[in-house]
Amino acid sequence: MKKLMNEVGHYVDEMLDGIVLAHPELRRLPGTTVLVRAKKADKVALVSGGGSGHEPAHGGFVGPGMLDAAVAGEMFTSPTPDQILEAIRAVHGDQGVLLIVKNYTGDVMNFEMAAEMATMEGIHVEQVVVDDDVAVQNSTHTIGRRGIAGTVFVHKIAGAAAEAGYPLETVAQIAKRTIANVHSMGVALSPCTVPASGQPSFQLADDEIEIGIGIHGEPGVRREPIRPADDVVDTLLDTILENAAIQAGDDVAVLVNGLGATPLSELYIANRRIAKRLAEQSVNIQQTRVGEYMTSLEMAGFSISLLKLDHELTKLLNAPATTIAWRS
Amino acid sequence: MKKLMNEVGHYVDEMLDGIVLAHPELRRLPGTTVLVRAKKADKVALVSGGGSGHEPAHGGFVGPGMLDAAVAGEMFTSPTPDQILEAIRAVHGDQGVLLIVKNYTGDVMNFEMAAEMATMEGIHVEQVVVDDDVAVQNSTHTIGRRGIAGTVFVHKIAGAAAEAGYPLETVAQIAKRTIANVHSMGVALSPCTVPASGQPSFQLADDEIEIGIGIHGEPGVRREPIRPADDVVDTLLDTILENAAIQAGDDVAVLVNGLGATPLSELYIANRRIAKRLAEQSVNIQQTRVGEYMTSLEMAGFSISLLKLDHELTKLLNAPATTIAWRS
Amino acid sequence: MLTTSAFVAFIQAYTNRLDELQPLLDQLDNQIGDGDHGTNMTRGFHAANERLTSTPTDDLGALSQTVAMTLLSSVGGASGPLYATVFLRFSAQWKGQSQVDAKEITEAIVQARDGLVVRGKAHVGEKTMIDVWSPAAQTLQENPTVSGLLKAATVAAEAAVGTRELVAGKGRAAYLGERSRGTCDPGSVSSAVFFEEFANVIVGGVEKTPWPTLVS
Amino acid sequence: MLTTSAFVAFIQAYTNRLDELQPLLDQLDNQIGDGDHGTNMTRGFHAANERLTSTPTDDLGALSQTVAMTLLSSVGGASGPLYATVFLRFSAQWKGQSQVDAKEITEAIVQARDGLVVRGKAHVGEKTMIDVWSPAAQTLQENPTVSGLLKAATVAAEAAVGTRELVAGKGRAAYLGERSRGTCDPGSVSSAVFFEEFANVIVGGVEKTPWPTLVS
Ligand SMILES: Nc1ncnc2c1ncn2[C@@H]1O[C@H](COP(=O)(O)OP(=O)(O)O)[C@@H](O)[C@H]1O
Ligand SMILES: Nc1ncnc2c1ncn2[C@@H]1O[C@H](COP(=O)(O)OP(=O)(O)O)[C@@H](O)[C@H]1O
Ligand SMILES: [Mg+2]
Ligand SMILES: [Mg+2]
Ligand SMILES: [Mg+2]
Ligand SMILES: [Mg+2]
Repeated sequence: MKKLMNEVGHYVDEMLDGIVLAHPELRRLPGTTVLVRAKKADKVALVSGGGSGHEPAHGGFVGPGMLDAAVAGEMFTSPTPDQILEAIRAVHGDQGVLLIVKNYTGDVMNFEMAAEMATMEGIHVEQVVVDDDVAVQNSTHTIGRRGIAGTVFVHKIAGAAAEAGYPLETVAQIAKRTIANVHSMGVALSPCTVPASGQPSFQLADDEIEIGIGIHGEPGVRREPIRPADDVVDTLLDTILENAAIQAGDDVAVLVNGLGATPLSELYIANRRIAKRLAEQSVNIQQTRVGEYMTSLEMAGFSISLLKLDHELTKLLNAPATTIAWRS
Repeated sequence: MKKLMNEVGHYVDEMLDGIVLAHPELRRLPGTTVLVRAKKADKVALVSGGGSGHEPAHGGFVGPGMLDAAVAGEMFTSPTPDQILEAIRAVHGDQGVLLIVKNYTGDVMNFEMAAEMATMEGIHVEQVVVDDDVAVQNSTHTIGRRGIAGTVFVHKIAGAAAEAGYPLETVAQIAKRTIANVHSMGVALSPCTVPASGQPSFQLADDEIEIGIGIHGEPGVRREPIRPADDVVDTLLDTILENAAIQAGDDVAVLVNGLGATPLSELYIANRRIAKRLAEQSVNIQQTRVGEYMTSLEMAGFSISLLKLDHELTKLLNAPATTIAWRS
Repeated sequence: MLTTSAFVAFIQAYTNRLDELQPLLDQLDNQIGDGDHGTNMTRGFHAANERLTSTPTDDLGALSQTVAMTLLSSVGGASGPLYATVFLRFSAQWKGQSQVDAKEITEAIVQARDGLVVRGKAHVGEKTMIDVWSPAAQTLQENPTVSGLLKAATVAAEAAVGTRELVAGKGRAAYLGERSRGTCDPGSVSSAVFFEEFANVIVGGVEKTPWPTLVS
Repeated sequence: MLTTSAFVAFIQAYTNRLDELQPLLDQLDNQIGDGDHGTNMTRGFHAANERLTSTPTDDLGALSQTVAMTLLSSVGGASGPLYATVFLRFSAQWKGQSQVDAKEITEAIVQARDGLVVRGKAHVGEKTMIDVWSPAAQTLQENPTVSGLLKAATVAAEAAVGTRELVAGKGRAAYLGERSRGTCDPGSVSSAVFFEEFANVIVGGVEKTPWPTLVS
């Protein structure tokens, strides 16, 4: 896989520079991999992050109505505690900091250590862990589920709650309710290649797809033959609906997330089926997002996320946000 | 190349359905491949379009501040005159219609025929042809240059002019000034595959890139060895700057357009170099857009567009727009 | 000499031939264009063929008009308006007639050629279908007979093969400059096949050019 | 018995060994994780190694602390906090000492194991580095001597190979469920190498496990 890059060791650094050069509303904390809003806000601060390679996540969600800081790790590697701590220090005001973490051992441990350090400095820090991926059954694994694209809904809704002036505990509670209500699952048509390794993350035959993949090029839960888009959507949607307590009459938000190389046209073909299926079940779609929100480099494939809405979540989801990758 | 699709013959149809299902602010004219704003506006109407496979172009640019209608053709194939005529009929009011066409024989002829038909129906139609691609030297070919990603700037600026209430002639003039001021060039790292053919549009070795490609999987003007991102950017930028009359002190807008499969991170690495180069030449970047605006299915690669700004163009570029793929 | 049933048979035969040649036409277009000329042509002529079967008439002009409008609304791309123009010119020429002779065929072909030039603004030598239509029309003009039709088909095929050596000056291949040399122009090949099938329906016994072995 | 210079030599030797094994560790992680364990470890230990050379001290606690903080700020992922925890525990145990004996080494290793369990919350049998640290620490505890160190290295290597048959219950591989069986856990392999190089620096003459032939 050819890469448009210079020194592989400078990849993340140059990407971050490229982001702030394009978007002066973001600032990079000097000497760090942390992006913050150029204009600090007086409210509960939201910090998220993770490995690089998921762009526009997470820097693309920093801005009014969403995050205050995004910490970038190496490619697909959790950021280190010192970087997370820098982010916390930079954005915290009097009202505390919420860390939004995806449920991977590495992310959880590194954010946890940063939170411990920040607490020792007298900063009030809360942490929520997103585990929206229903591909992996919860019951058989004490580790819980992965956090994938549904995380973006958490950024949006917790962001709106913070912007509304809610205190840290309330923002954290709302974030947790969002996490409880969001369920996702993904499929890959082709793998991705981490720049440093140059090797595809896995091999797929021309007639195979990998069901239930994460967002780091990890293999999925099973491999199946390729089939029409509607069938693929049904496989994901069925599993999501089995896991989410979504009933006829419920309101939901839909995120059809491209993993990197899948054309938008294919995502819309998938969305057509999703909308039809939900309509058949009398589920009301309040909002649909189709595009690249949480990618896996140039992996071909997509994920579906369904967020079950209540009155408050709907209001917060629709609240204004002005970031690179999410506007409303 | 695996495709997430159902019947290949339904690809465009299902994609268009998927778009309007996700975005109720758009409407599909029944029985056509035309997307229009759900709420018709009282002003000069803007119609654009082209082959499918360039998503989010062109439907993604329909909405307040930009287009009134987008006509989709078959994959990479100009839409037919009857469809374009339907679009014109649906959006025209008293103030006439501007067609924004990219300079390909097929697009030009089909839009021209539609314009002739509309004129016969008494609708006042003007047409502008975008030819921003500097890869092909103008002098040696009477055909002129291709229209590529820079077209999006034309949609934005002409859209703002129409929204401002300017008459058709003025909107057309401003569109032409934008076209004269925008220069683009692209490069492919890997080809794309049209769903119907299933064959890659060309073959590239692991160490080759194709310089000066269009947006339909056509081969470029030359093939060269792969090299660092900065060098690739320089190749494109040098050619653009040779062709554009951009001087120290000038204001420009930059569009770094992903062709489909290239990760956003790579586009930002490219943007870093672009910003550095322009800063060295004392060119002022007023606005930078990085992302997928005019794609070529799942082609890996990108294009750079530079738009030289004057006072009026800057004002129109910054004017509000609320479309799927461009907000400001 | 060209009756309405011959016309319908021609469209059918041309459609069949396009089906056969679609991969080749796509491949030629892939090398110097966007790879869809075969797909575009089969889509259009299948639609035209279907429409003809469902709307019988004894007016060659009306039949041509139906083909033109169907191509116009189903092909798109460059070839749509161009081939539509051909049949629009046929339609104007043959309006109200249920059969036409070699003279009237010649006049229609010449008109079609002129229409193509107006629409596409290409000159001979720019590696477009004009490179086939122009010598073919000229041949017929010089000899507006049945044997002229046969000759025109031969000239058309030779001209199509000859586009291989040209550098494109119009159409999508023009963007390739020198790199467009070495591949036959797909629209020229589909045009040569047009003349071949046209002559065959009217005269019969035309030997079919083995395009795949000739141009790939 | 473990002097500061031996400690520095250990970090150097371990770093060299990681360089050698990076492709293997990445490959193992590719099969059941995200393919970066070798990359993560070499990045971290190169940084630690460099830092050590530039900050000489005769305090084993300070040296361990330096390694811990460097790993913490350069590795990321799961292995960063885990290996950092190991050296943080060493640091607490060896504070102010310029050399430590087998007993003190044993105590530090046991502490490190406990620290890993606190940080990672994994149990033995869940296909993580705990499956190596736990039996190795136990072996040393039962025989806190130089020969115990050698034995621990052997036990560690066997345990790492043994993770092949396990189904992961923690870490990224756990998402694979049954599909995680059949591949050795990369963190267990890097841990076994840790014990091997550690014993070799202190005792010398340890035979290096031929990992690439053993596990791939
Ligand atoms: N300006 C023109 N005049 C005449 N023929 C043209 C012109 N431009 C293109 N063509 C013909 O059209 C053919 C390409 O048709 P097609 O591939 O169907 O359309 P597109 O180029 O839009 O994909 C070319 O091979 C050429 O013969
Ligand atoms: N909860 C845990 N407890 C102990 N070790 C763990 C745990 N989770 C993961 N590991 C170890 O970490 C290794 C993976 O490290 P690495 O690949 O560097 O991090 P990441 O999984 O974040 O990419 C695994 O092979 C395993 O040995
Ligand atoms: Mg990792
Ligand atoms: Mg085409
Ligand atoms: Mg073509
Ligand atoms: Mg890993």
